[in-house]
Amino acid sequence: MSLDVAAIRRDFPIFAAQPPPFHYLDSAATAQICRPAAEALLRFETEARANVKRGVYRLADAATRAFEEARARVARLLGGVDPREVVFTSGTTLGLNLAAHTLAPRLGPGRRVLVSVLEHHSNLVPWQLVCARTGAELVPIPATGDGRLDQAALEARLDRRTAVVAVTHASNVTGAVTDVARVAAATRAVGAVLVVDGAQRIPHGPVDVRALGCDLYAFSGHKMFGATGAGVLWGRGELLAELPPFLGGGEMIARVTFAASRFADPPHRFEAGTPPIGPVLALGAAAAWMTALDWEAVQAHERALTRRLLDGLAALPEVRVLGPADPEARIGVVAFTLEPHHPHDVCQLLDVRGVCTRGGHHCAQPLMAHFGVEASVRASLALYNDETDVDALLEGLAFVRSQLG
Amino acid sequence: MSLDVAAIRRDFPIFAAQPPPFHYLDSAATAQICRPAAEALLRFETEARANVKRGVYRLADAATRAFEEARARVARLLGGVDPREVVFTSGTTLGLNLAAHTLAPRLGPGRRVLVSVLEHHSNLVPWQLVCARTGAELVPIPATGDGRLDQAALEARLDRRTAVVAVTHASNVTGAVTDVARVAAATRAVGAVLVVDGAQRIPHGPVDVRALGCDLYAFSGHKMFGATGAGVLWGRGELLAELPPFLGGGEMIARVTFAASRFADPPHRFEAGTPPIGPVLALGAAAAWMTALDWEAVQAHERALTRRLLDGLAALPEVRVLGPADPEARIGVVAFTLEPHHPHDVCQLLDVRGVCTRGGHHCAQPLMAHFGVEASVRASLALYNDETDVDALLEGLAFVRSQLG
Amino acid sequence: MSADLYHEAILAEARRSEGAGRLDRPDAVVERDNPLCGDRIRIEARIEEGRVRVLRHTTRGCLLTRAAASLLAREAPGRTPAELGRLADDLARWLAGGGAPPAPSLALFAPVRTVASRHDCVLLPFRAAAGLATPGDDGVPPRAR
Amino acid sequence: MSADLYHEAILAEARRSEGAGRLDRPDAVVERDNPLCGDRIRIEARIEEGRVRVLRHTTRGCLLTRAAASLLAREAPGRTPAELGRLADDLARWLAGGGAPPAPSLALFAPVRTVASRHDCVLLPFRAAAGLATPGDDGVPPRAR
Ligand SMILES: Cc1ncc(COP(=O)(O)O)c(C=O)c1O
Ligand SMILES: Cc1ncc(COP(=O)(O)O)c(C=O)c1O
Repeated sequence: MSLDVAAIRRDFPIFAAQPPPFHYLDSAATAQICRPAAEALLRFETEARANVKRGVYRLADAATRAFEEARARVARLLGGVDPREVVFTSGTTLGLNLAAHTLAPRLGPGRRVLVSVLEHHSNLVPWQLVCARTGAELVPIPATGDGRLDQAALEARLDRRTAVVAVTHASNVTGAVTDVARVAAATRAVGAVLVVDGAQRIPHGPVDVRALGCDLYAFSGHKMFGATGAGVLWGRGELLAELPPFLGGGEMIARVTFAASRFADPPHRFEAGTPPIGPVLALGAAAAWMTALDWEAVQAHERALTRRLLDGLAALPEVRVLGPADPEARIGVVAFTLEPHHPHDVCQLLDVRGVCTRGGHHCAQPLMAHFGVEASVRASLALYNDETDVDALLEGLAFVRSQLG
Repeated sequence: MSLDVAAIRRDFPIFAAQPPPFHYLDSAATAQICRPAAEALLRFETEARANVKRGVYRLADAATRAFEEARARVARLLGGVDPREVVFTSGTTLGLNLAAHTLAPRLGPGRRVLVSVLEHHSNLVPWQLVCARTGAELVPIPATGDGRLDQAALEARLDRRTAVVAVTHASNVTGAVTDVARVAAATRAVGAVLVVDGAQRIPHGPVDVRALGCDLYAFSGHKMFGATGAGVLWGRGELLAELPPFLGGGEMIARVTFAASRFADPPHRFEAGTPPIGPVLALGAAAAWMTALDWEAVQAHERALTRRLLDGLAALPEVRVLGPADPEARIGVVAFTLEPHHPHDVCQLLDVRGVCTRGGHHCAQPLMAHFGVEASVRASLALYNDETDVDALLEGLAFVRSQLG
Repeated sequence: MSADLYHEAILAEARRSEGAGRLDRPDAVVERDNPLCGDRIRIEARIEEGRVRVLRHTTRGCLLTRAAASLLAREAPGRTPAELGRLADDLARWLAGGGAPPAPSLALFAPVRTVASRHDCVLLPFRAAAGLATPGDDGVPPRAR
Repeated sequence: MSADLYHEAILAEARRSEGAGRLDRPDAVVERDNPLCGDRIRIEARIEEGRVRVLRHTTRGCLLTRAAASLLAREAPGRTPAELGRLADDLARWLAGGGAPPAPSLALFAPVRTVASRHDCVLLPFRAAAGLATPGDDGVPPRAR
């Protein structure tokens, strides 16, 4: 069954709001919000707002119930896990920092953290900071020439000194999808904890985190058709139960005195302060919306678009694609350079044609260094894109060359 | 000039949405959102969404400009400070944790952190955690019998060992407003850093942070008529420049390699990852809306309501108010007990009358212990409340007694 | 509506406060808080052949918690702590909307089902009793203290 | 619209790349990044009596940064690093919407004013030049590294 893209697009208010031409190819930076998420957000903020977890009056009680229902919806998107394993955060970055800080007690001199060179800065800098603080060693896992995780190199580096392995499920530059199950098996064999950055993978379909075998899995609502301001850190219950708190504040305690505080059970232990309630409800609505889709059709559609894009770029001799050539091994996040032009100049001129792309290092400077470039242009596809978007980009590149010579 | 409360109420969509009777007296937990904030949020999320700080296409450029305009608006609300001193966070709790973590290098054995017993857990637990980690000593600053900061006791405890003083600008239980300028002078005299929790004070009018003389000032958007999910940590520029980063990730770096990372200047150094863009724009819109109000009239209105509430409660022999009796010394956050009833039972029955109040320890267990109670009922006023709200509460208490005997 | 919560049977059960007090040399003791409000229950039990024989409680709490503690004191004798744990789980499930009340006496909490934020008030005594299996346990993992 | 950014004068200035290269024994050197894209400029200067005499730059950047570096090389001689800092501030202010271009040659950046995200591209060379006062400074406070 093929995907009814027009129907999907009707679920996204932006396409009615933005005058054509509007070719949004920057979903890896932030995806657009789907209508159910926008409605949940607006309804809560303007018509039904109350703080959660504390109030007993009807409005507060309803807010708490809606908040916990959002947790249950996310749990379903993640393969039907226990909702108590779903920790709400303000985004992937906070989730990964939470992971690094709460795993810090397991680090120290002689211990190692393995981080792939594919990582977004959000899954590298927190480990750098925590290694600097604890004296643990930060070990890079190299990438292959076409920008995938080098599995063999990872396995060669894994030994009993390894406390943590941190990898991305899908690269925000090369689009490469990591075989997390294989990484998980190797990680488990040495008794280390596997932290996965799911920010780019989750917008492309539900993820069964238990089947993957990882320990912690982070992602952002705004990249999966929810609102800005909320994200998720999923954690294996057995691990979460052992982790100390990260942020201190309201809602994460069992009892506080000046002498000592006792902390609540997960997930509340990790949810200090008033959560981003509206954005969490939007995330829950987006998760439910996603869960109801026919993902075989969506993925076939995205794969076809990715192939069209890769084929079109391959026909341009000035273009160098950073990432795997095979659309089966990747998501539709496609970074490339257009010699001899600077990515910012390319993006700026693409915008003249209504084509929204991103230029820069994409918060992945080590990976840029791996490819020997400082920056690149990135076009990233989501389920609401269609052929006209891809073709507008390809025609746009011809326009750029006509302008810049 | 007296305040046109009906006009204010029209600026809050909730009052049209909720069927009467609806007496919202829980603004200290979360205030309602004003229309400009809701509109800024919705417009961004549904019609103009793009990530900030990175994109060059028009939509992204407009998002970045709106984001920085929100920063400028907050800077104006804070007495016209330099916008680069405004750090966006996900809320007060994150802001105070940021303060604790980035000041941690100044702590250690022999160093002291003075924290008042009035503090919300958000301004206590982070200091507990960081003291436990660094070996610094956590020293309580006691409260007076009527729940104000004991200034003399604070001054007696201040000496050269003191690295940090953390106090609330207004208590979320007693409503007492702290004389921060006096605390600041004493703190400065010993070379310590003054961290102020402004969460409860800021909804009651603009704050000139430079005039207060504090070093760091935290608050939440959702308590000042913005959306859930965003907050502010203001910091003196000279101090921010010296502080190390807290969260690692995108947007807070100057350059990243595996060997080492260099960090961006403030405020970006402290804003890792995609910020809660929609909630930040709502916060900015709320700040602008607040800045335009006649605060003399608003404060006179709030004071009159507070007096009416305190007088009404004083007439009930079963009621014990926790906090100063003088409406000039406090904001309209009024916690009380109704003997012999449990606060949750009281709140639940008040809800039957459409009166929304909060029962519990209000995330201030040390202060509850100071008063010798476990929990209390709290009614908290904002500028959109009027006499009918106060009277409904007072009548509601009679109803509670009729039900529970 | 939420006035229904305070119907006569609940008020009466809270007032009755069956099992209030302490034991002389209890076989097991457990204390547990409701983090929402600082409410606290202390449960002491005499246990024979793995089964609760007598249960006493000291309860600081709202009417719902006090009624629940009173009912717990009546329901506990003859059950093992593990069975009380299952009773707590069944009670939680029923309050959240599923199935039938796990014991006839607990049916009086039916109006609480619509008020999610009060479920913990009802559950506190039962969850605490489940902890009798591991004396001293207050439900917080040691490393997280 | 944003095609205006790439009008002939900017393209020509970027191509001209006045002052590209290095100096033999510079009196001051500064390097600075654009964190957005990893662009980098290295500036070397001969300074006499506090004033820049010759300025050379090695610029890896977009057309706007390269045009700005070229203009900097033309504007710098005769100014002190502090004056260049003020020039950078004035340029930033003008780009953000206030006043007149701080030097006639810089007027060619007028179309950039509507594209806030590119202001840093134009400012990078000027901000870097301001750092000539404190050789080695790359604008990041030492404690924060
Ligand atoms: C005085 C005070 N400080 C801090 C907080 C925490 O704010 P938030 O929950 O928005 O992080 C609150 C609100 O709950 C408060 O009242
Ligand atoms: C792979 C990856 N990880 C982490 C992040 C950070 O997500 P956020 O900025 O929402 O915290 C991003 C997005 O920028 C990403 O692409």
